[in-house]
Amino acid sequence: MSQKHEKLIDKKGLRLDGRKPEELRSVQIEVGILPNADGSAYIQQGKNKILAGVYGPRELHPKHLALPDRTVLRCRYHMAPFSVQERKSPAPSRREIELSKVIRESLEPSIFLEYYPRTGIDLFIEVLQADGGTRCASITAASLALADAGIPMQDLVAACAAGKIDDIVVLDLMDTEDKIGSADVPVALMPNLNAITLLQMDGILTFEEFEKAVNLALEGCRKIHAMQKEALKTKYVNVKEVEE
Amino acid sequence: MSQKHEKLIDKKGLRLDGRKPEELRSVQIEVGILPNADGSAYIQQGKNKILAGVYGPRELHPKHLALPDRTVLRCRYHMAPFSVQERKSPAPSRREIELSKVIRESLEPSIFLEYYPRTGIDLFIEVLQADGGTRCASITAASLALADAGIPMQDLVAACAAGKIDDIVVLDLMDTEDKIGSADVPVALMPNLNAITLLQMDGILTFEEFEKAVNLALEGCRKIHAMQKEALKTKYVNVKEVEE
Amino acid sequence: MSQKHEKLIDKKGLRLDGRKPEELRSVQIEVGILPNADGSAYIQQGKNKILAGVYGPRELHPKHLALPDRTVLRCRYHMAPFSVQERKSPAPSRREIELSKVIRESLEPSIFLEYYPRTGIDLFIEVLQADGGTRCASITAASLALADAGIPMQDLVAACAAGKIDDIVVLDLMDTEDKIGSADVPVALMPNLNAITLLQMDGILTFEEFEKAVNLALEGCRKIHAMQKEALKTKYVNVKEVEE
Amino acid sequence: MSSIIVSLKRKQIAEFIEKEKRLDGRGLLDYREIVVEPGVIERAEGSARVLLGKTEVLAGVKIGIGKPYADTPNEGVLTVNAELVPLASPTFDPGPPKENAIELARVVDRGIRESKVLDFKKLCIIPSKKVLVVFVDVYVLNHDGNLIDASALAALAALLNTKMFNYEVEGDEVKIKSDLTQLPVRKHPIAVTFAKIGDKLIVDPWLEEEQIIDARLTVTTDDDGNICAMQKGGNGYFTPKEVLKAVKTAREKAKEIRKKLKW
Amino acid sequence: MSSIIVSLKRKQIAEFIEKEKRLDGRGLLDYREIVVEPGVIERAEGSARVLLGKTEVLAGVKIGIGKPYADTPNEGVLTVNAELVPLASPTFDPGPPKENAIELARVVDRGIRESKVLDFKKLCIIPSKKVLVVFVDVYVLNHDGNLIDASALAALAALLNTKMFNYEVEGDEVKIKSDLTQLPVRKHPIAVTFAKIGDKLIVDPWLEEEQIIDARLTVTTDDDGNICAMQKGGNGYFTPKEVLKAVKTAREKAKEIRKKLKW
Amino acid sequence: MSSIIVSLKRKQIAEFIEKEKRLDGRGLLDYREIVVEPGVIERAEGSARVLLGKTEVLAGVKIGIGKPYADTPNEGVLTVNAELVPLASPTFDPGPPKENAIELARVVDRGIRESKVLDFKKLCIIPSKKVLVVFVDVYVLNHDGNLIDASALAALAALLNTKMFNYEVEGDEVKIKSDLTQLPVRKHPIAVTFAKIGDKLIVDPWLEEEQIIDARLTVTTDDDGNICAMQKGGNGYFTPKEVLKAVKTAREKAKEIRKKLKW
Repeated sequence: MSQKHEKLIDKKGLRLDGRKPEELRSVQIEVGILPNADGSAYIQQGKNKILAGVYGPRELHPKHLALPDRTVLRCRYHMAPFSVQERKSPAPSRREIELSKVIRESLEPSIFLEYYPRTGIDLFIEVLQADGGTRCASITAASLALADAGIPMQDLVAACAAGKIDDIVVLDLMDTEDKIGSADVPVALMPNLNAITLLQMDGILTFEEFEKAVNLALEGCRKIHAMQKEALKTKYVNVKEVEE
Repeated sequence: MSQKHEKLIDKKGLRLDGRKPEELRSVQIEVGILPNADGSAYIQQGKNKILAGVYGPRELHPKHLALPDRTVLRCRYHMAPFSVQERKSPAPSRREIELSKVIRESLEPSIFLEYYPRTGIDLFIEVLQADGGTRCASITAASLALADAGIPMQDLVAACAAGKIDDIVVLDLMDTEDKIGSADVPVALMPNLNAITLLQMDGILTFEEFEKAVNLALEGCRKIHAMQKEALKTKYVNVKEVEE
Repeated sequence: MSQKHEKLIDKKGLRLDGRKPEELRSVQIEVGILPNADGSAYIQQGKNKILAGVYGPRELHPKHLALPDRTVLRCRYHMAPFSVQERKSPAPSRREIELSKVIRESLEPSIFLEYYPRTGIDLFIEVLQADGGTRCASITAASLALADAGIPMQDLVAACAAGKIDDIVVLDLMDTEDKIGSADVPVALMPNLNAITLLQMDGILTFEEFEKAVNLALEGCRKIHAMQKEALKTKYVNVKEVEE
Repeated sequence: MSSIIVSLKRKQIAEFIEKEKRLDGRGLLDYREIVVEPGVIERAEGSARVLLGKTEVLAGVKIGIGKPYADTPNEGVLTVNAELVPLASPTFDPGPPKENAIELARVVDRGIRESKVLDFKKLCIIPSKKVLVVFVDVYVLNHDGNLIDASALAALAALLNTKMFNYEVEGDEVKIKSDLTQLPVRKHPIAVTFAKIGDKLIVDPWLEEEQIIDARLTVTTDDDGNICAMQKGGNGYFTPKEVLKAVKTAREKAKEIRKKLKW
Repeated sequence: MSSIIVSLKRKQIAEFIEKEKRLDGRGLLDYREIVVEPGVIERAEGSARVLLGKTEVLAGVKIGIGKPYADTPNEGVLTVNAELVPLASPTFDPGPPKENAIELARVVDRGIRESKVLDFKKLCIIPSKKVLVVFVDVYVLNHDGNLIDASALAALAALLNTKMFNYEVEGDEVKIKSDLTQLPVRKHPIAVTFAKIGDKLIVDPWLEEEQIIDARLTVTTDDDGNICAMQKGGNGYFTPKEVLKAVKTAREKAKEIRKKLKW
Repeated sequence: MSSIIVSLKRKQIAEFIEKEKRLDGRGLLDYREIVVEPGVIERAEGSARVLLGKTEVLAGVKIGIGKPYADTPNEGVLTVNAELVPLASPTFDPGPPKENAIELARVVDRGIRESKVLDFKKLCIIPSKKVLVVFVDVYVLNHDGNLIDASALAALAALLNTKMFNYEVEGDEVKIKSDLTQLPVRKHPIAVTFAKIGDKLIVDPWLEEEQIIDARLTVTTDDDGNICAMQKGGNGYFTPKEVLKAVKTAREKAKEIRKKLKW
């Protein structure tokens, strides 16, 4: 993160988009929107627009990757070429490969992997528009897509970042704050187990700032978790209504 | 196609190489010229020089591509680095990948694919020199190579393009005409079945021009079909003479 | 090799690093230094620093590469990005692919390949610092790594180059001599069988110069062969001492 | 799909079509419902989402500055790329575009290029040195058949939705200005795809039909009813008569579809 | 490894760790012996070899001249690459870096970048045109666990060992001078990796432990005890309390390890 | 080939060769019939087709303008590429060149480069900026053994057949002129390949022989009988005596083959 001297918080203590430091961006979630996928979810968080789709559990190709005692979760986090300012090549970047890994590892603790030995679950995440915090929003959507596919899980995984801008610890950084700010701490949480399944950090934070940031991010995760459950319920109720 | 203002047809109605609008370029065809391939053919059409070789029906690698009820035809259309004005990288371009597909699909209707289940036929086309209309000349040669390999077929596939230059519909565009002209309509035909197996078009044509172009191209295909049969006969007769 | 006019041999007949024409660079060899590999060796020859590691005989992946009557030796010669003046991309270059092949073929004659049918031996060579003659030093180290892995062999393969600089035939060219000199003849030898298993040459040599260069290189190989045996003995004796 | 299921399905669909009916209730020459939604990706210079029944395609336009091709030093560059995004179908794999995606991109590209939608000369900044590069990325989000028509329509709608930066040239430097201008789009080529089942032609085949058809033919026509691109696919064939009938029908269908581009 | 062996090993190691012991005799928060050897590759601008028990990592620094990124025209470029060299482990394959190597490189990169080890502004030669490019190549030569800590330490030691060429700028040309100058390194970020086994945290897991752990957490802290990078890995989780405990411990461990960089 | 067939064939060929005979009737040191046909690809700057028995190789030369290598700013660039075109043999696969093709290209390249066929200094246009790039593409059309000798001969013949454009330099711009000039070729290096079967050396092994030989040795010599490139291949070996005998024979054979280049 480069530190340019631009004001990210105004005199009233509000951020560039009018939010208070501890406020989430507006979040819309929809579950089950892709007809072909076994499970899917769409999230808008600020200007982030992200689609997650799940296929499986199904036979794994190539077969030698299958495991005798558990299913194999594969995850691809991918950005559309038009999702960012400068057109991005569709070939996966090193960043996308790393994020695919940490997202997968943030979701694995939530899944009863041993229920489907010798199979695979493919999770595909497409960032259609990026606005900072895409890995967290991706996890939030992906966990719902897994649930929508009927994969048995301990809890939904909700994710949210906190960070530091203009010397203040704030929640849910948007793109400009992420780029100009001085630290970013993305966190994923299974609230029922108080289990942190993703934790990364870059920038510079004192111990006290870090503690504050983590706690703020966890709070954000819990709010998003509530929205996840709401989105699932909406789909479930709608389906029931349609069926009745 | 870019429209530069250069004359492609002179006052006598003749084209840059002296042809009349409805005239084919000179065509030479030889069958069975590659010692190792199971079947092969070589075509010169104008300055096009194209070699087609067939291996198969044979075991498919990798095996999981094999089909229980038919053979799998694979086709690679490839241009030699020295075949065009600026040296071409030998890695397959997107154009080469598309042409490999449409050439394959122009030949599949002619083959009794179900005769050889669980096998594969590999068709390799090498453009040694390109002068416009390489996809059509490739199909003409490839169909002969398949016949030379003894693959049972409904009919030979003959191909030829028509197009529009200087507002006139003409047959068998050469490179300059293709680049400067205003439309190109490559067509492949099995004359016995009156079956069009390749049809592409780019440029701008009215319905009437298009109809004229297709009919002209079909006429060209029929002429080329006659040459194909002649070339096969030549080889067959020569072989018989040698054997006697 | 480009011929720039720089003096490589001074008035006393000594080379840039003080060596006489027929003198080897200083060589240090260590066997068995990689804990994980089944066999390994490290060589310093002048400023060359090269590591060779062997895994196998072991099951081959992919399996279809396995042979019913012999083991398959695979070899990767690779240069570290920081081993040369300008940073080298870690992707294998055409030069590295060729050297991997000729190194493999220089070692195969020494191995009783038929002892381990359906298996594979993987030989990995990493040039950590390059100073001319890396292929020869790699062979010297690789042969020891194979021996250290307990692969049964007819003889150790020792390698050394000779070449021509300032019109004089010299032994064991270092980087500058290789680049400015006028010929390089790398040779690998199994001394017990008087068998040349690697021979390449580039530059320009008369027949007499070539004969002299080969003989000089063979002499170098024999000296290096003695050092190889010494290095093996050192390890063996040390191990025995430790065990007692 | 196993070959037995394919042949059963083939039989069923063919019987329906013999009676001029389709499994989903459409007539042979009816399109599924078409929805065009422009401007869905604010960060792109232009974008549009197209629904063709359950087939969903998103197209995004980005504009950059690059070098012209050596043989057209005075013209901007158009690059069309298509991704068969793996969440769109159980049959799509991640990885570099394979022949289906490449053919799709090239057919969409030719429809735009040959009909002269863009005036490439106007996209030149400094001849031989700097030109505008128009990237059209076609993103298939759900595959329920007839990707070509949906993709061509999404690409065109995205171009119609495109606002590009203005710029000034100072010597060899290009200064981007903050105001935007509409990308000039001169034509509205529409791709209409036919499938042949037995001796019948249908338009807009959906997935179930695509799996059993013999051949398809895409005809792209412009506002004046001229033909500007065609592409035959599949391992079957068409008779000359069928081709001409398809071209005539394509011009009619294109007129209907073109109306979806008014917003 | 077969799943039966894994679960037996898991049981054995977990039982030991329950008693605050480890198979190799260390305490839970003890590192293996650390050896840092700078300057092992004379041809590189900087280099260092790190031994962490039997884990061996070599890092080399090369400095070149290249173009800056468009969004930071006044800053030099840092490129960190990691190779899991196939001779280092029977589980490493030749071929382009896969996700483990890429994650390793990016974690090492962030530790250096975020702690502001280098002043990128000072690596600019001609804004927007020419900057210094610092390549750090991490080469894993033997894998016995905890590659992140060993690699981060080797990379930092190599940077501390780096001497770069001086240069003069004449117009748009850069003239390399023959004398060398120390690459200025401002901070000493140290990565400390924890593993969770059952409800215990251990530091510096070795290979046997890594194969059975639930999750790992790397905490990188700078000379002032500030946190500058973190990375959770593995398919398990940490509680918030464990995270805070790990961060505190990391700062202590980092102080010890940082002493190895004095030579 | 199955190992049983190989060993039977090996036995048969070895018995023949023991009696100084070969399956195709040649003597041990006889080449197959050689045909060199220059100028077969009019569109290339130079080209030649070589038949060596049933082995057929086409070489094409293209000349472009590019950048020199940093360490030879005053010299043009030679790039030799070889394609084992899949129609040439059932054992060739499509895809990027593998080790056999790469070795072939590099041996052909060294033969040309080391014997100083081209004066690279004369191929420099503007030092450090623009030089001529000579692409030699070797295209194997039928593989019946001894690709190296056929390819080296085809590459040399194509260079002898090459006519390149003239040009003028104005400032930093290069203007291509319409007239052509012969590419100056100074030497005629000829590759002669030996195979070892048992304790016999043969030249120009054909496919059946290649499949069972122990080792091969290619010796490239120039017009003056100097040696300019060598390459041993295969998993067998040569004695020093065999090597010297091969070199002597290669010089004789090269003289014969060189005559095929007069046209």
